[in-house]
Amino acid sequence: DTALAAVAANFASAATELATGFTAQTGHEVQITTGSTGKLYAQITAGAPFDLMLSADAATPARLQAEGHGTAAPYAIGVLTLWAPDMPKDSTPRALLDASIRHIAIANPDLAPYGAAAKSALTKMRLFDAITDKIVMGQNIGQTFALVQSGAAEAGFIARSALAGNVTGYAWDVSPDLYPTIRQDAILLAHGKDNAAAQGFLEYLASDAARDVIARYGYDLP
Amino acid sequence: MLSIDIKIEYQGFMLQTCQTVLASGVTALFGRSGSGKSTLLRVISGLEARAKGRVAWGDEVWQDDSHFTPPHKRGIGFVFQDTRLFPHLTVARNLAYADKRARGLPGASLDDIVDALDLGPLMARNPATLSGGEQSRCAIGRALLTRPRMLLMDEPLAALDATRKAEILPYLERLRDQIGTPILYVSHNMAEVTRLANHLMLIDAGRITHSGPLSALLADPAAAPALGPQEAGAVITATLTAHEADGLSRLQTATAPLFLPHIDAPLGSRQRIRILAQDVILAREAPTGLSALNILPAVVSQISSDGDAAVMVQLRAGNDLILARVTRRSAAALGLCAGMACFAIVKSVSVAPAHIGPDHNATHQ
Amino acid sequence: MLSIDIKIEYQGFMLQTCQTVLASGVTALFGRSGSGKSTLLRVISGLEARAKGRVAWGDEVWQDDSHFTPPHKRGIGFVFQDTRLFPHLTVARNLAYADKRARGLPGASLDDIVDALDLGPLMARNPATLSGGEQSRCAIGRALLTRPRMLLMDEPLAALDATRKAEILPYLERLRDQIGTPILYVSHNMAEVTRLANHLMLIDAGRITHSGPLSALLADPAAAPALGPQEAGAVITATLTAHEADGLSRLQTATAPLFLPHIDAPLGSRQRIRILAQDVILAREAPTGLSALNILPAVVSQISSDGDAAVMVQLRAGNDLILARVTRRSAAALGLCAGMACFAIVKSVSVAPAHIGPDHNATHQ
Amino acid sequence: MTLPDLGPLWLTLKLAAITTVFLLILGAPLAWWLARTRSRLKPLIEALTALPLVLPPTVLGFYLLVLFSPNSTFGGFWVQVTGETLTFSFTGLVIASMLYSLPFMVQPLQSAFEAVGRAPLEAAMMLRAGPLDRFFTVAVPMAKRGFLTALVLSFTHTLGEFGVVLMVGGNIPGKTKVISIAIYEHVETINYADAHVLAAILLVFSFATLLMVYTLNRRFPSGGNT
Amino acid sequence: MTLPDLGPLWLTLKLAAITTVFLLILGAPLAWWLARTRSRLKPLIEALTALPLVLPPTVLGFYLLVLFSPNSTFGGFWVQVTGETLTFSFTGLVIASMLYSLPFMVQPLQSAFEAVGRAPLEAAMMLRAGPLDRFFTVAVPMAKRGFLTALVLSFTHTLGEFGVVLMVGGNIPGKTKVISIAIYEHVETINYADAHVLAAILLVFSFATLLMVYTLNRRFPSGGNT
Ligand SMILES: Nc1ncnc2c1ncn2[C@@H]1O[C@H](COP(=O)(O)OP(=O)(O)OP(=O)(O)O)[C@@H](O)[C@H]1O
Ligand SMILES: Nc1ncnc2c1ncn2[C@@H]1O[C@H](COP(=O)(O)OP(=O)(O)OP(=O)(O)O)[C@@H](O)[C@H]1O
Ligand code: MOO
Ligand SMILES: [Mg+2]
Ligand SMILES: [Mg+2]
Repeated sequence: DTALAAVAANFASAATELATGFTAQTGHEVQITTGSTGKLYAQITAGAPFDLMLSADAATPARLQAEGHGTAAPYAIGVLTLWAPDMPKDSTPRALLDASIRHIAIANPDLAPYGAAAKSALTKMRLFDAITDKIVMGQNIGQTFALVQSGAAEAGFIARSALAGNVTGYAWDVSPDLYPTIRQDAILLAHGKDNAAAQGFLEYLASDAARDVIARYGYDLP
Repeated sequence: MLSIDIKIEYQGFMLQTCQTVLASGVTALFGRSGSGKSTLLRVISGLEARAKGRVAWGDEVWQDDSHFTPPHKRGIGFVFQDTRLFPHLTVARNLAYADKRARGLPGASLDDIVDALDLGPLMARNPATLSGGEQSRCAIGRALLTRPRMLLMDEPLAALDATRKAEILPYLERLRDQIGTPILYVSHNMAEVTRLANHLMLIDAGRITHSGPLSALLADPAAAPALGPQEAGAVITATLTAHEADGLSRLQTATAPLFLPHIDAPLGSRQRIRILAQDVILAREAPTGLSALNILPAVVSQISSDGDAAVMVQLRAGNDLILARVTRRSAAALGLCAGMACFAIVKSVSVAPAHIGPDHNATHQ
Repeated sequence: MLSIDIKIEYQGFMLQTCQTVLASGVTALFGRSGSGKSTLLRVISGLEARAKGRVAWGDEVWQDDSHFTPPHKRGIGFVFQDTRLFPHLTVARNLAYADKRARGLPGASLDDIVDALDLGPLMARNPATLSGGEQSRCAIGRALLTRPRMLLMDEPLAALDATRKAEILPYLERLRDQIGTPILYVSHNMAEVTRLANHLMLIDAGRITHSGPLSALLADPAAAPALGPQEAGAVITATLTAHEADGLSRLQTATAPLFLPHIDAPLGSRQRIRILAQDVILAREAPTGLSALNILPAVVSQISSDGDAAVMVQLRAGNDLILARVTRRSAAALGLCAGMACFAIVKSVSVAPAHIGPDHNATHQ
Repeated sequence: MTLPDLGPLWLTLKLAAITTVFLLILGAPLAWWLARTRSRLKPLIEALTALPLVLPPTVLGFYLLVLFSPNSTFGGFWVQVTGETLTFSFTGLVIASMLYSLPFMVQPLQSAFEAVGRAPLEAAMMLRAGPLDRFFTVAVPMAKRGFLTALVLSFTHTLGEFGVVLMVGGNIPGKTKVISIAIYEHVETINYADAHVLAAILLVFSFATLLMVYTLNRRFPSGGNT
Repeated sequence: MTLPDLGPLWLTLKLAAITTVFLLILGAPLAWWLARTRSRLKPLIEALTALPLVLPPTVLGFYLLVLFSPNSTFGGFWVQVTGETLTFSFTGLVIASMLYSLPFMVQPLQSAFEAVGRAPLEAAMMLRAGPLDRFFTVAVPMAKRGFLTALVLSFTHTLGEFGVVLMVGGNIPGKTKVISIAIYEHVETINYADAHVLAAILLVFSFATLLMVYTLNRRFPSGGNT
């Protein structure tokens, strides 16, 4: 069988690798389509032929579940990282107050769980009010990464998954108690309820092989 | 053939034609600038949708209260005052545009027309690079190639020099005579008009003031003011009887021979000759020792005033009417009065070639 | 004033003017369609960037190898053959366009020009709604309002009827005489040309073939073929000596009086009169009993052939040269030869009003 | 470095080409009508024509998604008639792209048709050319530059746009995943190397095409009122 | 139902207006030059002018972000000269929007200028009008319809587009958060009611404006070669 998976943009690279492994193991195919979670939701509601969804949050799958799709289950936990490429490796979050940091990129808290997480962490660190004027927003975690990586923003809260190892400067995994857990849930959609590949892929996500890949991409595991 | 009964109004100008009928042959439309000549042509072609009334071509109603034949179905050829060559097509393709859409209709071939109007050297050119006169010639050729049932020409030769005109006029004459296409011809140039037209229509401020056979109107002293004093003059017909050794041609009028510079036409053909009123000298006795060869015995039929200093004298020479414009003083000195016999002296060469043409009323009827 | 030494080549056409000098006053540019008249005007104005050579206005070099004065700085007024009114402006604003950019320069006021060309009723109109002749008048007005140092006119009156022409010509004459603006005037109409111009320039296939004072060229039998047989004819000057009771005006030439229809000019003024070669009749003896009033004693100065059937006879009447075109047969019958005394008979009214005008060489020098 | 999947490029070209052609077929008559009508509806329709531009593409896409969805009257009707859904199908993409690029086709054409004016069309009438004939042999060639502008704007805009397409098409590989989405995706998923390669391919290809079009246009001018 | 925050609407109008005005100032001379030049560079520049359209807006935004960033030569230079960064500033938005909407300004204008032809400009020359004078008094009014098209396309396109703006502007409320982003956000967060209201406001406002523009254009035609 072939399944069409709607995958939140932040997980797209990992999902592609997982799909390859899955195909090697089972012979089933999984095609990946990516987009923001909100857009994917709108499309699913409009009858998109998606068989399963890997969301960037837990709320959307819950909503879908309530609307009669399958059962939501977590597949990864996002890790929020504060990154400032031009700061020394041994800086602290208070460096955000430094005048050399003119812009701090976060994902839009209204749109992306990483954004809400960043806002929460800043608030808890009592930095938020001091740096409100420095905040610039990406619509999702990919754009937020681009803002920092291009040098346009000197620092930003991004997904650890985006850094993928090649770190320069100061990178700090924000302590998990500073923000609500970024639980990313997967759900089998009504369109895929008879699709063996879709069901198989959801099961595969819980396998050890898959968990290795997910961890390698910078996520914590549920 | 064409009857027009139409009204169209612009701010400050109204064209109104009551029961105007255009005969076959060539009708010259003559009138001052702004008198409504172009508008009349546009109304006839159906280009003025605002015109109200009736236009009919024989039995075929082109326009009335309930019906409107669109311009492209009227079979009219139109030479616009501003030529309107297609700027995106070469001359050759402008001509082909008309030619292609008139396939199968009787009329001159593309080659004929290219020859007649000497368009050959211009074929590959873009209209924008043509001189004013060259554009006119192409526009004429293009209109002819639609093989129209009727041809409307709006000052088609105005941009041309006398020599070019002299080359093109014979072609229009052939069209008139051989194909019999009726032509409505707007011109400010009476020489062209008299050469081509057999009917004359005078228009003033949107109204047709005079309309009738050319020779009658030209010899009508009443129409002279409308034509302008320089243009008044009768048209007479004569038979070409001899080509003489010294290059003159001899024409026989109703009363006397006329000698004109060589006319390239077959002996026996009928020719129309325009004699401007101002070119005629009157004498009581047949003069001698004059370089003028043409002396026609005539009888004064009418004398009417023509401005302060001149009178217009209408003479009858056999069946022909001749107009002479002479000063009051001369008229008094000669004691001119209606019924008096006298001699009309016409300088042979004062009859311009453009004023001579085959008499189509004779050859084409 | 203006010297032109320029070459421009199109595919199949080359305009080349060697040491051509345009004098002040009005120069008529006369030539066949496609001979390069419009091109010459464009070269002078600087609109043809491809033209190579030199154009100079007095000491001011407009164009040579190293320098090029752009057209808008030459102070030239241009009446285009295709009028080129701005379609996005009303007539009033078309005129104002020129007027505004020539503020402070000497010349006629907007009101003067609107009056002279009778543009009042057209002021609020869009050019697209004007008749052909109305467009011409506006274009002339607009060019005049630039108060040019020199005026180039490309067949400005071709779309106008005789009456309109007769209204506009006096205005151009005033411009010539009172303001002294040099004019280069393209026309196919010799009547306009002779009335306005004091110089004549004949162009053929891109080359200036004749150039000189109008009266000399018109009386030059050698130039006659270039002008066309209908157009040849001398221009003589005469003094207006009397307005007679019967409406005629009396003009004194070098040798004899001429009687013409009333001329509206002050007594004593010098007038230029064109006598077409074809309107002159020759007689060996002074004729009597003729309606022609004007009989000038003259001496034959030259006889040249003019086509198969006619000869061109140049006569000297005092200081004036007169041309007469007579048939070979008449010439033979009269026994014409150089040096012979004879009489030139001119019908008074055959001198068209358009051929009479104040002699600006006398009034303006 | 391996070449990224070029499937989306062909799909994009197909979409842009089909959209542009259909838009031309639809837009040229509309522009022609607008250029010549004296109807009082004209400004209304002109304003409507420009309106698709005002909404953000994703948002327009969202509304189209709602409209096209089989749950809606229109979408349901479409499914009944054709047996296929408009959403997540190539057909749906074409319709959505057409709507979004409509102003780029209609407006330049209308302005070019207006510049042609009545005179040459009257001349064509008097040469026996009927309405369609006049349109194709006079109006279209004289408005050539307007067509060039309209085609270039419509085509490139369809090439580059992805908001509408993403929403309506659902980004399904081989079916509705066009190159703009692919590049977008690479950027969003921080796969910059692939994004650069694809963007470079798209740019070079487009530039070469545009350069050819404009060079040809220059070499074979169709007269024009100089 | 409460009215959503209208701040982004004013910001958007300001951005669209400023972008359009600057684009006009820059695009009109460029279009004029393109319409009249005989340079061999012409097709090259024409092709370049159309190129911004080819890239997806977000991707173009991404590259502009890289270009504008203070780390880049250009961005660094800008900071040195002006003391401000181009990124996350209104100035940066304007420049980015201008680049992205450039084709919509230049192409319709160029095609309108070409339709004017040489004849009326020659006439103006002979009425003592210098180059600038001719441009403003002849070329511009005769190309009026092209200006209308160019302005409407540029303005509405700037209203609606947000991909570029989002990347370069960083979506800062009150500073770079334009209305299109706001609507987009509502759609993304499944807050459809607010999205509908904002979209309706934008549509109604734009429609009213466009209708007025087109009605006025109809009522006061500037002659034109009928
Ligand atoms: N669309 C229009 N709106 C207003 N007036 C018009 C319109 N078209 C023509 N006219 C007027 O109608 C009159 C007749 O115009 P028309 O073009 O028929 O004249 P014409 O006899 O052909 O003159 P010309 O010899 O100068 O070409 C003119 O006074 C002209 O100004
Ligand atoms: N751009 C061009 N390319 C090629 N040939 C041209 C171009 N412009 C003019 N010509 C040719 O040059 C010649 C002279 O043209 P010009 O317009 O000067 O003639 P003209 O004397 O004004 O004629 P007319 O009395 O018919 O207006 C014509 O044969 C014309 O075809
Ligand atoms: O993957 Mo997201 O929903 O764009 O942050
Ligand atoms: Mg007319
Ligand atoms: Mg000319």
